[in-house]
Formats: sequence, structure tokens, C-alpha cells
Amino acid sequence: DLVVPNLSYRTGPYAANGIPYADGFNDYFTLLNERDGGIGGEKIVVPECETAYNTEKGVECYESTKGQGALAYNPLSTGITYQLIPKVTADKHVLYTPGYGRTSAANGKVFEWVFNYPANYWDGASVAIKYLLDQNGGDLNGKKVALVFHNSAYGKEPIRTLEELSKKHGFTLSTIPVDSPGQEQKSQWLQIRRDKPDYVIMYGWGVMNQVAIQEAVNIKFPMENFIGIWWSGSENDVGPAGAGANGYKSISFHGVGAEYPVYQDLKKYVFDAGKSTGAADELGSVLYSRGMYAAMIISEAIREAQARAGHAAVTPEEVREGFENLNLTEARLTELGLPNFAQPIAASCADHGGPGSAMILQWDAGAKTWGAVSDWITADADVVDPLIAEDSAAFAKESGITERCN
Amino acid sequence: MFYREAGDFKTSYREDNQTFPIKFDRLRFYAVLAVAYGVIPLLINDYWANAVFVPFLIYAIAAIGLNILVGYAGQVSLGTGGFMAVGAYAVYKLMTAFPEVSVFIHVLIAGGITAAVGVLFGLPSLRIKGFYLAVATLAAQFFLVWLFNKVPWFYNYSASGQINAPDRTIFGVFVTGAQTSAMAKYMFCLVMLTIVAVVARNLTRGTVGRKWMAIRDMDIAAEIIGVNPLSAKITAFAVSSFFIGIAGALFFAVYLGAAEVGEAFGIQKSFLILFMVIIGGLGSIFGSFAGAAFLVLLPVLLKNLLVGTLGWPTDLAAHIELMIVGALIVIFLIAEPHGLAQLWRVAKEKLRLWPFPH
Amino acid sequence: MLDAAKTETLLEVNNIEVIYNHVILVLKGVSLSVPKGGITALLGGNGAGKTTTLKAVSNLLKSERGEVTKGSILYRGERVQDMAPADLVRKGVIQVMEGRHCFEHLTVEDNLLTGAYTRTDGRAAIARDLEMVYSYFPRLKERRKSQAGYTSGGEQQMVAMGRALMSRPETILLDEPSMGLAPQLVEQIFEIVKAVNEGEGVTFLLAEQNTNVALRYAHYGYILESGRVVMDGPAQALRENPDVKEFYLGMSDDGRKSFRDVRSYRRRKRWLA
Amino acid sequence: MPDQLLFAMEVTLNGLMAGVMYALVALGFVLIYKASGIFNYAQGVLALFAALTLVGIQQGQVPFAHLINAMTGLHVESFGWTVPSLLAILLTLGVMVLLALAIEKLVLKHLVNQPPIILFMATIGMAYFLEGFGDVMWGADIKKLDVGLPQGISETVEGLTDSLFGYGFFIDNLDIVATVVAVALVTALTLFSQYSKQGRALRAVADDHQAALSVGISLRFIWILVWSIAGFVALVAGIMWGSKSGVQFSLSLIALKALPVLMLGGFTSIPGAIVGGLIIGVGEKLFEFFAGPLIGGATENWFAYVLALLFLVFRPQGLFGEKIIERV
Amino acid sequence: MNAMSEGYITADGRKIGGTLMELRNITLRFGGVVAIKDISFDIRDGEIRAIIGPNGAGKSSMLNVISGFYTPTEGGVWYKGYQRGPMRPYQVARMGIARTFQNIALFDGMSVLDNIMTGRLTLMKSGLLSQAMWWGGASKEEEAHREKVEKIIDFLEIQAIRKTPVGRLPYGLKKRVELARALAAEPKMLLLDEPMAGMNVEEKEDMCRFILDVNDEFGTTIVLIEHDMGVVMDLSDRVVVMDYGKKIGDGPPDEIRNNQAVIDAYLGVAHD
Ligand SMILES: Nc1ncnc2c1ncn2[C@@H]1O[C@H](COP(=O)(O)OP(=O)(O)OP(=O)(O)O)[C@@H](O)[C@H]1O
Ligand SMILES: Nc1ncnc2c1ncn2[C@@H]1O[C@H](COP(=O)(O)OP(=O)(O)OP(=O)(O)O)[C@@H](O)[C@H]1O
Ligand SMILES: [Mg+2]
Ligand SMILES: [Mg+2]
Repeated sequence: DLVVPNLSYRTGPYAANGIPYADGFNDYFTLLNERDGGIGGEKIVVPECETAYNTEKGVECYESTKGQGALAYNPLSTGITYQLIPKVTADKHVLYTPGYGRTSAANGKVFEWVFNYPANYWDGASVAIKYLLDQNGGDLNGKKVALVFHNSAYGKEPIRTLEELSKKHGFTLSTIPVDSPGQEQKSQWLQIRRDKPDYVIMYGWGVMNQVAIQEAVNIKFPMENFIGIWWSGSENDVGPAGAGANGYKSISFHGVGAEYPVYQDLKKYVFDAGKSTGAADELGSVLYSRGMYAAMIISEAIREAQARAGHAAVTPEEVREGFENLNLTEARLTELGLPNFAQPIAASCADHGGPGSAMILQWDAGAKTWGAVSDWITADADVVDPLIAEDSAAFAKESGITERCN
Repeated sequence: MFYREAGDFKTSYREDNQTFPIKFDRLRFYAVLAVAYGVIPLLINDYWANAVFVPFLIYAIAAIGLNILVGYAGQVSLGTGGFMAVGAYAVYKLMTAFPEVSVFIHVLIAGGITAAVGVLFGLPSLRIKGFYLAVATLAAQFFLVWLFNKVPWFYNYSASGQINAPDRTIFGVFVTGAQTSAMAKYMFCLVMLTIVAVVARNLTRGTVGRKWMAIRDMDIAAEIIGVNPLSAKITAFAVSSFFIGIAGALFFAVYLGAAEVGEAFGIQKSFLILFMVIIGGLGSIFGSFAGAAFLVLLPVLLKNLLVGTLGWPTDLAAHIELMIVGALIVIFLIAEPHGLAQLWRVAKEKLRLWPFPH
Repeated sequence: MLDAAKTETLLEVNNIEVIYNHVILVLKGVSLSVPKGGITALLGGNGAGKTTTLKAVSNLLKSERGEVTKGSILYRGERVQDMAPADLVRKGVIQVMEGRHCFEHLTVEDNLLTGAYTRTDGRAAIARDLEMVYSYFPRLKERRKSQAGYTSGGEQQMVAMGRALMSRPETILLDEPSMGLAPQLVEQIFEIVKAVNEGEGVTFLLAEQNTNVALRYAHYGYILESGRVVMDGPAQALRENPDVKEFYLGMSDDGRKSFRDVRSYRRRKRWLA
Repeated sequence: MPDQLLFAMEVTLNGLMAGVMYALVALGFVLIYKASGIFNYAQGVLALFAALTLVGIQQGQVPFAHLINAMTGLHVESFGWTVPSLLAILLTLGVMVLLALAIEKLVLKHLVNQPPIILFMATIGMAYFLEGFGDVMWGADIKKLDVGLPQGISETVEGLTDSLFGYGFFIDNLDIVATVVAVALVTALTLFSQYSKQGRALRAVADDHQAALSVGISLRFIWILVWSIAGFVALVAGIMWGSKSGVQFSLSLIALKALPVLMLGGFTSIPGAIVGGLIIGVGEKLFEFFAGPLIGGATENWFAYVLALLFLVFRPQGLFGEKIIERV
Repeated sequence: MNAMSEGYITADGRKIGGTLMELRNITLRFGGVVAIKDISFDIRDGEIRAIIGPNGAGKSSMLNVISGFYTPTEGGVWYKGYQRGPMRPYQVARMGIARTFQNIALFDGMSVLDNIMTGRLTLMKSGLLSQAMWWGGASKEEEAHREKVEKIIDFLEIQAIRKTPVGRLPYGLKKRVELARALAAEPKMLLLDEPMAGMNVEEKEDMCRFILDVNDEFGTTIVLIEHDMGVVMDLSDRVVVMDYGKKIGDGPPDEIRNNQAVIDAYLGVAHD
């Protein structure tokens, strides 16, 4: 069997987000098992372990599953990721953190066992600015951009990038932290009301998103100028604000909606067969899609690993090879029933971070759907890459790692 | 039979002052020590170390620390998470600034730094009492977390504000960092815990301990009898924070390996350790162990039972686990408000009388 | 003088055993009967179990982690052991607890009014009784607006007594009513007890260390020694019993002797040695 | 008028409003503390539970659906009806009363006369339990709560202030509703506790359980009463906060915003909750607004506590709390 | 000081010294309540000084003034000939003044033995570090003091309850433990607030014997508040009578017994 643990959280402060993500993750593997009999004929087992978004429980989950020969971990928590990076490196397991975790893990030269393609927090910031440039005819000079962020390691990630970008493009940046959990953001939004920034970018998570969007509605901030990172762009986040949230935008590194052919299979093999973990109305939702996306990447990496190893029952080391040599083309995505769902990825020894592109979605409160309002936008490598190099170099020095891939 | 004092005569006050005056207790205590030092290290693996023993040992240190403050000195504090953070960040700064010094020393100094911070936040306790004080200590909790989050110097200017424990050795064996073996982690924490427990026991059995307890039971009367409330409360805060700082340092350096202050040392931690202390038994060193064991082991146990054995969905299991832990807390309190330690004492008293009902 | 044999028994305690904390056996079979309209005294040294007996009757033991494990307690022939203390008060049994137990943060007057909590006979009647209590204890009237926590020990004792009187009970269990009161007030308290007893037919069961006064006012007495009743009888008879005289009244054949003279230790005679 | 002053006024106003929202939560704490000396850690979870129940009833969710589905393999989700808001609120209230009954019967009754810290611990046990129970009963997903309260900027206030100062102030309509509700609640509760026989009994119970029992106060009755009212207050707080952020686990964390309020106003004072709320609200907002940008922001969490701490150093019982009696 | 300050020998042969403490014009107010109104009296070395008076007269308040818990609104306290500056109660305790309380103030969470050991806190010296190490200094000191405490335990005949938590004790025994705790401090001056409340005659006799013995053996000065006139009249050398915060009498028992003001305000009837 192929063991891919699902370190999920269905309780605790972020349960509302953890549930659809974990369901999407599970259901995709169930689909593979039901439809294809697993990967390469080998069944996939997905032991689920509840972390409650808590680092200690995350460690416990890691320890309790690693003995089962886990091939890859996806804990959906930046905190747990930091904890696991040294552990997976020592124990030789893959840690896959799409769109979260330690950004500089994109540098495969330093982080041998960690992968975070297709895009990371810094890419997200850069994509947002690129989109705004696009909106403003390529010129952000004199514009004001405010960053509302979750006052934690995660929320602080984009600051450096945005500062670099503001130097480069001449906009002024103001940063507005919101302490966890973020139920009360009056002063932050009054500040925004006073300063009247042209755009607000948000790095939030959990209840902070819902309150921020509601407050933005309250102060009548134009929703189309309010852009959230992918963790601030689910149905959950816009729901409580109702019609007011119409026009809110978010960045995404994958498509959403239930139109993709793979959903027919999911319905047929998983939902109708009564093998789903969640409710049917999650299908196609943002976080469900993201969970499914992560599962899809992991399964493709396993497939790659099997191809390279020549046998189906691959080991974690072989799976790492699979991740490192993953080449996910548009053609392959179409085959998987996910045409145009995500950008192609061609990983390499040095590149664990992927293309770093994303698109902008916009919320239609009437139809209750997200729709793409941009094409894939690629992050500004000139800005992001040096930052990654710098941070990973610091880590390498601190941990005494010598760079690979030379 | 068990627990008979008959024939177990004491001929000196020293003997009467022993930690375990009853012979049977004493023997059992030595047995536990022997197992802890001689048997477990040989059997331990990563799972048991990381999921059970290391967190248990570290929480027991923290619980002893908090028990000194809450259980012995009667000053309810909810700033434990913040003080652990002080220990963690102190040890981090020390480890990165003076890599050549032994991490054992670092941990102790981190405790000392935490003690100083604890004293500072303990000062209001002279005026503020009871639950008011408890809530007031939350100021320390939130302020410290904010501080470590906000000032980059504390996390060596890393991009995300996370701190990572570098590899360090004691006697050539890794005790921090990814290469550390399960046994090394376990032994390091066990030794620390042993030291802390012995010191705590010594302090609480003598003058200092009695001062604390007097302040706890009736502060006015204590003062009239000659206890200086300022020094009693401040030493309680200092000693307590010293232990909690050590726990924080180990928690970060040995157990987690990496930490983010809001996540690892948030308010939940403060509550968790307070729960351990109350469930275990206020004013009891043994209670601190029992409480830590209860709250570390029970969830793991329940989870393994509900998910592993019964195969329930993880979310249901997690919710039901919460319900069971909650219900057990209430049930234990009803059975014995003075905690597991007292439950144990009553059980012993009964055993001593056995087979007679009273 | 009230004759116990002829009147109805109001409260009957049959051979009860009380255990604290599941292990500490305190009452080892205590039986009493309290006649309606009588004053019954419970005497005995420190730790004899007087307080425990009273608490067993008023069902306050549970809150001290004690329980009645054997025997029965009947009030007007009805088993009251499993009743909530509040229901017992409604039935007319109220206790004045040892050690005052005032509501510290309430004013003296509010303390007294809590005594009337179970009453339903209107504000006017309550106000009248309040005046009555004030007339018994003028000191309380002066201090009516101050928080009970700031009154002196004796004043608190008066509050506790007054509070019980405010409930217009049928039976009052008094635990050391005279403790901490000035001598003339001690007499006065017992005069009040007597007046209430005779005027309104209220039954009293009182635990008292001041044996001298207690036996003067009580009709019947029980003497407890380490959890057992060792002697009982009409107050008159007890007063004349030589043992009682010596150990409880401090009198020997040649009258009261000075406290200065008892400098050497006399071993107390144990009835149940 | 200079801009800074106008902004300060606006921030102050909004601080007051935020303070009212905190006070709504703090009220629940005060009630229970006043009536039994219990520091009710579960108050936040109570608010969450009330809000979950309200939404569940309103939307016709099947309680324990997830459990039922997991045990039986069925797929029940919803009864398919919706209940009008008012009826749903009444039904929720009924549930809260039942909860109060259960708490008294299963927990409090057995802990009469125990020290405050033990009772505090018991409420922690209840918080754990209720949290799990609420999740099992109604699911952990995020729910939209809508009982028809107005939300968003108040045009009236904006227009009015605009014509007065040339700058329209922002006030949230929801906050205005909250203020009205809070004032009504505080008035009613103050009258109740000050002038009724039960009010006196509450305070008696808080002082001394045993003595209260001995004068015939039924702890059972008092506790059920008070926990029911606290349940009601929790429901109100749940509605107000839930309307903003949706109903989800984090709702239980609003308790943390209420604690400094409680401490500043005094644990035993109902008016103290509102006054404390206002002071904390204004204080933390002004500080964040003016000092926040200088020292990196996100100061609200700790500043509220530090502010309350400063007050306490001068008045250890809070502004309106009962003086701690120190005598020998 | 006055002429009597050299002291005298009592009828039963005890030596009473000069003035140990003098209270001058003490007034104590709480808001509107005047608990003590301009009272002066002195306490001689080695004597048994009683304070009596009706409930609420201000006796306990006076004791609180002496032990430093209340600071008098007006007036001052002279101790050993020097005026006492503003002091915290624990500083007063360290000057050798120990006391018991009207509403028992024992440390409920501790055993009888520990309670009594706390009484010796002012005499114990070992510091935090030595305590933490225990072996050596701290444990030696502990044992030495334990021995002294055991003597007191023997003296008060409470050996059997040595290790019982005090919360469980009956009222009368608690009072005895409190006395033991105060004695453990080896005080120069012992303040007793109604030590015999809630005791029967036999127990009172025991208490009297303890008090007399302490006074006799160690020459401890004793200030005693008590409502049992028999005890007061038999034990005390001099009696202060208070009423409504005012002093209405001061003198040897025989004089007080027959003082009309005292009879009216307090005694009711003349006590023999
Ligand atoms: N809560 C308790 N837990 C354990 N033991 C107790 C408790 N309360 C009382 N006891 C024990 O019960 C015995 C009887 O106590 P009780 O208070 O009834 O005596 P009493 O006759 O009222 O004495 P006193 O005259 O001193 O008040 C004592 O030995 C005491 O130690
Ligand atoms: N801290 C205080 N605040 C307000 N009033 C007080 C305070 N302490 C004492 N009093 C009042 O002062 C008066 C004297 O009290 P005190 O306790 O000294 O009386 P006492 O003589 O000891 O009486 P008892 O014999 O009843 O113990 C009382 O009326 C009391 O209410
Ligand atoms: Mg008694
Ligand atoms: Mg007094």
C-alpha cells in the first residue's frame, strides 16, 4: 500500500477551513482507489490524523504515522511545517506544502525534502502587485496599498516582498497587523477608512477573513480593490458578509468550480458510492479543490516515482525523486480531468517552488461563485528569487547544510 | 499488607521529615526511578518520545513551576505561556550567540532570565488578588507574545519570525536539533525534571514553602505572623518562573525544534498548564506529575482508542475526545476537589484501614 | 417545666453514623429526640460531634463532604435525610451555624432579610420582625448599613441569630449561640430563646459549650463524647449530676474555684475509656 | 476642525461601540460570578453554543447529523424547513434553560461549598465538554447567522456628522443595535439584582454557600435561574458577534476580549461591565490608532489588559466591584 | 516613665516589670465609624493585661492597633520606651509580638505541625539557595526548630493531631493550635483575642493553665480579650474596660468588679 497521511484539522479555530480541504484530499485518493485501483495498481491508504491546527498534535500525528511508511506529508499549517522540516529531513520523508509553509523551501538546493510548488506566499504578493499594475496600465506610482495581515509568521511573510516591490514600482505600502483570532478589527478598518488606500491586500486566515470582509463592506471599501491571498479566498470567508462581499477578489493557484471533468468521476465513484468524507455541496468549492489539488500532485509524484523506480510499492526516497522530477503538463492535466485547472509544473533538483504563477478570482455574491478575472500571472522572479536565496542561505548556514545540485 | 505504619517507627525528626515516610511508598518511589532511568531509555522510540514522554516530562516541569505559584503560594497565574516563551527565546538567543557554551547551562540561564521577568510581572500581585490577579497576568501573556512577535532581534531577524533550534550536544551526544535520538531527548528532559522536582520538594518542605502556603491560605494572618508578603510572593514568582522558563526552553529546543511564539506559547498553553495543576492537585508535587500525565496521555490514549481501535472518523473522535476530557475533569473534581493527588491520598488512607471500612 | 414524655416528638435522630471524606468516622451512633416546643441542649467537649450532629439534621453535611451512612433522621415522622436544606427550611427547620457565617458583603440589614427568604407572608410582616430583631439587638440597628464583614465578632453572632429569627421557624438548631458574646448578652440570648420558645412555641435544639447557662434554660440535655451520647436526662437532673458538675460546670463540692488554681493537670474521666 | 481631532472623535465613538460589544460578553461573566462566586470560563463557549443552536434551529439542521451518518450510514443533513428568527430565538432560549438545568444537576450540585478555583476548574471541564458537544451536535463548519439585524455603516450618523463637521463618522448599525440591547439588559439586570429578593439571594450565595443553604436559599433554584439568564446573555452576545463573523469556533474566543472589561469594571458589578467595556473599548482603539503605528500595531490584545492592570493597581476590586474585605 | 516602672511582685510571687508598651491617645476611625476614641493605657512587662467590654466596643480593633494591622488615626504606640514608627504587621511580629485571632486564622491547607512551624518563621534564617539544596544548613535548621515546636506540642497536649490538616479540626482544638502557633514565635508579648470562646469549663481550665504557665515560665507579657468574667477576673493583673470605643475603666480586677460604670455597661450584675 501507498501511505499518504492526511494531517487534517476538523476541530479547533480553523476547522471550518480544514474540513473541506481534508475532504478534497481524501476524496481524490478515494477516487484513484475506486476508479483506477490505486496508483500503478497499488492501493493508497490515507490515515487521517487530527491536528486541530496545533503544533504539538501535529508532531504527534507525524510520529504516529511515520512508522507506517508515509510517503508525503501535507499538514496545512505553517507552524507544523516549520516543526516538521528538520524532522522529515532527518527521517527522510517528503513534506509537501503547496501555497503555505516555509517559502524559501522553494530552494531545492537547501531543502532536499520539502516541496512547495506551484506557488508560495511571496509569489502571491508579487502576483497581486502585477495584477494591480495591469489594472493601472503598468504604473502604480503614487498609489497607496495597504496590507492587512494575520499577525503571525504566516501573515508577515509578504512584507519583505511587498517592500521590495513598492521600491520598484513606486507605490506606498502600509502594513496593518491583526492579532489572532481577529474578531475585532474596528481600529484597523477605521485606519483604512481614514488613509483611503487605493488597494488592500489581505493575508488572513480563519475568522479574521470573515470579519475583515465584513468590515470592508461596512466602511464601503470598494470590494474590487480588495484582494486576498489564497487563504483568504474561500466561500467561507465571503459568506457571512452576504451580498456586500460581491466583487471581492482573491488570488488562486488553481481553478475552482465543479465544471472540471474530474468532478463527474468524483460524483460517480466517490459521492454516489457513499464513500465521500464530506458533504456533496463542498464539490468545487475553493478549499475542497485545493485539497484535491494537493492530493493530485502527490499522486502524480508517486506515479513519477513508480515510473522511475520501476516498481509500484515505492519508498519515501523514491517518492522524493518523483517530486523532484515531476513534470506536470497541461496535457497531463487534461488527462486527469483538470484542464486549465493549474499551471504546468516542471520541478528540478534546485527548483522545489514551481512556476509561482496564480490567477485572480472574483466573488459573485448573487451566484455564490468565484470566477477568474485574470489569466495566469507569473510572479516577479527578479524580486522573489533573491529573497528566497537569501533566506535559504541563512537557514543553510544556521543548520550547517551544504547546497546540493551543483 | 500495604501501607501499614505499624512497626515503621521514626526515631529522629529527620526520618519523620522524609519525603516518603512510609516504607512501602519509599520502595515504590525507588522502583519508579529505576524504571525511568534504567528501563525506559532502552525501550524508547521516536513515537513514544515525541508523542508521550518528552511532552510529559516538559509539562511536568512547567506544572511544578506553576504549582509553586498557584498551588503553594496561591497566586493564580495565566501568564505561563508567556513565561515559557521567555525561556524559549532566551535559550534561542543564548544558543545562537554562544554556541560554544553547553546547552545545559543555557537552559539554566534561560530559567534565570525568565525568573527575572516573572518577578517583574509578579509585582502587581501585592495589590491584586484572586481572579483579578489571574486576569491581570494575562497582560504578561499577551504582552510577551506580542513582544517576541514584533521585535526581530528576538528571532534573529528571520524572515517569518520563526525560531529554529540549532544542533547542540552534551557530552558529544546531540540533545537538540533533528539528529537527536529519542533517548537523548528523553534523558535530557528527565534529568532536568529530576533536578526541578528535587529542588521544588526541598523548597516546599521548609521555611520558604511554609511562607508561601501561609500567604496562600490567609495572607493577612500570614503577614501578622511575620511573613513579609512582598518577599514571599516575589520568591514564589521567581522560583515558579525559573522552572517555567526551563520548561519553555526545553519545549522549544528539545521537543519542538522550531517555534512561533503565538502558536507554541499562546494563551492555550497557559490554560493547559493551569488545568494540569488543578486536576493534579494544588500544592502537590506529585499532583503536578499526575496532572501532566493526565492531560498529555489522555488525549493520545483516547485518540488511539477512538480512531485507531474503533475506527471512528477523526473529527467525531476529536469532538468526542473533547467531551470525554471535559466530562472526566468534572467527574474527578466531583470525586475529589483537591485533585488526583488527594484522590490518591484518600485511596491510601483507605488501603491503610483495609479491610475495615473506617 | 415541659415533660418530654407527654409531648409529641418533633425531631428524631436514630442511631446515626457520620463519615467525612469517606474515611473519617465522626458520629458513631447518635440518637436524640427533640420534643415539640422544648429546648433541648447538646453538650460535650471539643470535637465531640455536636456541630456534626446539627449539620446532619439540617442536611448541611453534604457540602462538607460528609455523609450520614447509617441510621435515620425523622422530622415529624418523615424522613428528611435526602431533602435539600432549602426544603427543610421551608418545613420550618433552620440552623444557626457555628462560626457566624454572615454574608460578608451584604449589609447587616440585608443579612437579616435573607433570613426571610422563604417567607411568603408579605413585606409588612417581615418589616415587623425586622424591628423585633432590632429591639432584641439594638447594636445591630446602629450598624444596619455597614457590611457584615466589617462588624465585630459579637455583632456578627447577633446577625446570625437575628437572621434565623427572621425566618419564623418552627425549629431552630443553634450551634454555640453564646460564643463571643458579652456576658449580659449571653443571658439575653437565652432569654430570647426562652421567650420565643414560650411565646411562640418554637422548638430549639442547641449545642452549647456554656453548659452552665444552657442547662439553666434547657428542658432536656444530651452529653456527647467522641461521637457517642454518653448521658442524657432532664436538665435539672444533669445539673445535679456530680460528673457533669465537675467537668462541665466547673464546680466541685466546695463551689466554684479560681481558674488560677487549676494549675496541675487533672485527667478527664472518660465514660467510655 | 482639524482632521486629527475628527479622527480621534470617530475612533472614540467606535471604541465606545466596540466596548458595548465587549460588555455584552462580560455581562454573562458578571452574572454568574455575582451569583455564585464562580468565574465561568465556559461563558465564551456558551455564546458559541447558543449561536450554533440558533442557526441550527433556524436552518432546520438535523442535530447530531454527522454522528448519525457515521453510525448508520445514512445521509441526513437538514429537515428542509427554516424557522422564523424570533421563534428560533425562543427555542434556543429553551435549549439554554435545559442546559442550565443540566449544569446544575450534573456539576454544580456536587460542588457546593468548594473553593472558587475548583469551581473555576469545573467550568473549564464544562467548556471542553460543550465545545465538543456543540461540534458534534451542529458541525464545525462556518455558518452564516442572520436574524435580520441591520449591518453596515449608518447613513444617518454619517450624514449628520458630515453636515456638522464636514466629515462623516463611521458607525456600524449593528453596533447601534448592540448598544440599545446592552443598555436594556444592563438596566433590567441591575434592577433585578438590586431590588428583588432573588437579587439579594444571589449575593448571599456568592458570599457563603453553606450559610445560604442554612437560611433556606435553594442553590438549585438560584443556579438554574442565573445560568439560564447567563445563557440568554450568551445568546445575545452570540447573535451580535456571530452576525459579524459567522458562527464558528472562534466565537468562543470573544471571552478573551471580555476579561479585561470584567477586571476593570469589577467582577461583581453589572453596570461595571458596561463602563469597563466603554473604557477598554475607547482606550485600546485610541492606543492602537495613535500609538499602534509607531510600535508596530496589533497592540489591542495586550493593551486592554495592561490598561485594566493599571486601574487595578489603584483599585484592586475594579471600578465598581465589591471591596475585598480584609479583616482579622 | 512613671514611678511604677521599676515593677513589683504580685501576691503569688510573679515579677511584673516596668512599662513594656504604652498606648497614647489612640483614636481609630473607619469612615464614619469611630471604633476607638482617644484611649490611653499601658502594658507592663510580664503582666497579664485583660481588655473587656461589650460587643463592638473596639477591643479587637485595639489588638489590631497593637499588632500593627490597623494604623491608628490619631495617637501612637510606644514599645520598650520608643515610639513605633509606621510599620507593616510583619515588622511588628519580628519585634516579638505574636497573637491569636478572634475568627480563627489558621492556615487551613497545612497540617497542625506546619501551622506551628510557621510561627517560627521569624526565627528561621536559612536562605532560598540553602533551602533548595536542603541537605546541610536548611535541614539542620529545620530539625532544630522542629524540636522546639515539638515541645510546644507536648506542652499544649496536641500530639495526636500533629499531622492532621487543621481544616478538619473542631473549633476548640483550632483555638489551641492557634495558641501553639503564637507561642512558637517565642514572643515577648502575646495578644490573645477570645482564646476561650467555644470551650467548656474543663477546656477553659486547660487554656488558663497554658496561659499562666507561659506567663510564668517565660515571663511573656499577655494581653487578653475575653468575655468569660471568671477567667478574666482570675487571671489578669489589670483590666481595661472599653465601651463604644471609650475607656471606662482601668485597674486591677477587684476594682473593676465594683466599678459602677463597668457594671452598667458590661457586667450587668456584679460578678463574684
Ligand atoms: N470537614 C471535616 N472533615 C473531616 N473531619 C471533620 C470535619 N468536620 C469535623 N470533623 C471532625 O469531626 C469531629 C467532630 O467535630 P464537630 O465539629 O462536630 O465537633 P464539636 O462537638 O462541634 O466541637 P466544638 O465544640 O469544638 O465545635 C472532630 O473530631 C473533627 O475533627
Ligand atoms: N475595618 C473596619 N471597618 C469598619 N468598621 C469596623 C472595622 N473594624 C471594626 N469596625 C467596627 O468597629 C467596632 C469595634 O469593633 P471590634 O471588632 O474592635 O469590636 P470588639 O470589641 O472586638 O467586639 P466583639 O466583642 O464583638 O468582638 C465595631 O462596631 C465594628 O463594626
Ligand atoms: Mg462545634
Ligand atoms: Mg472582637
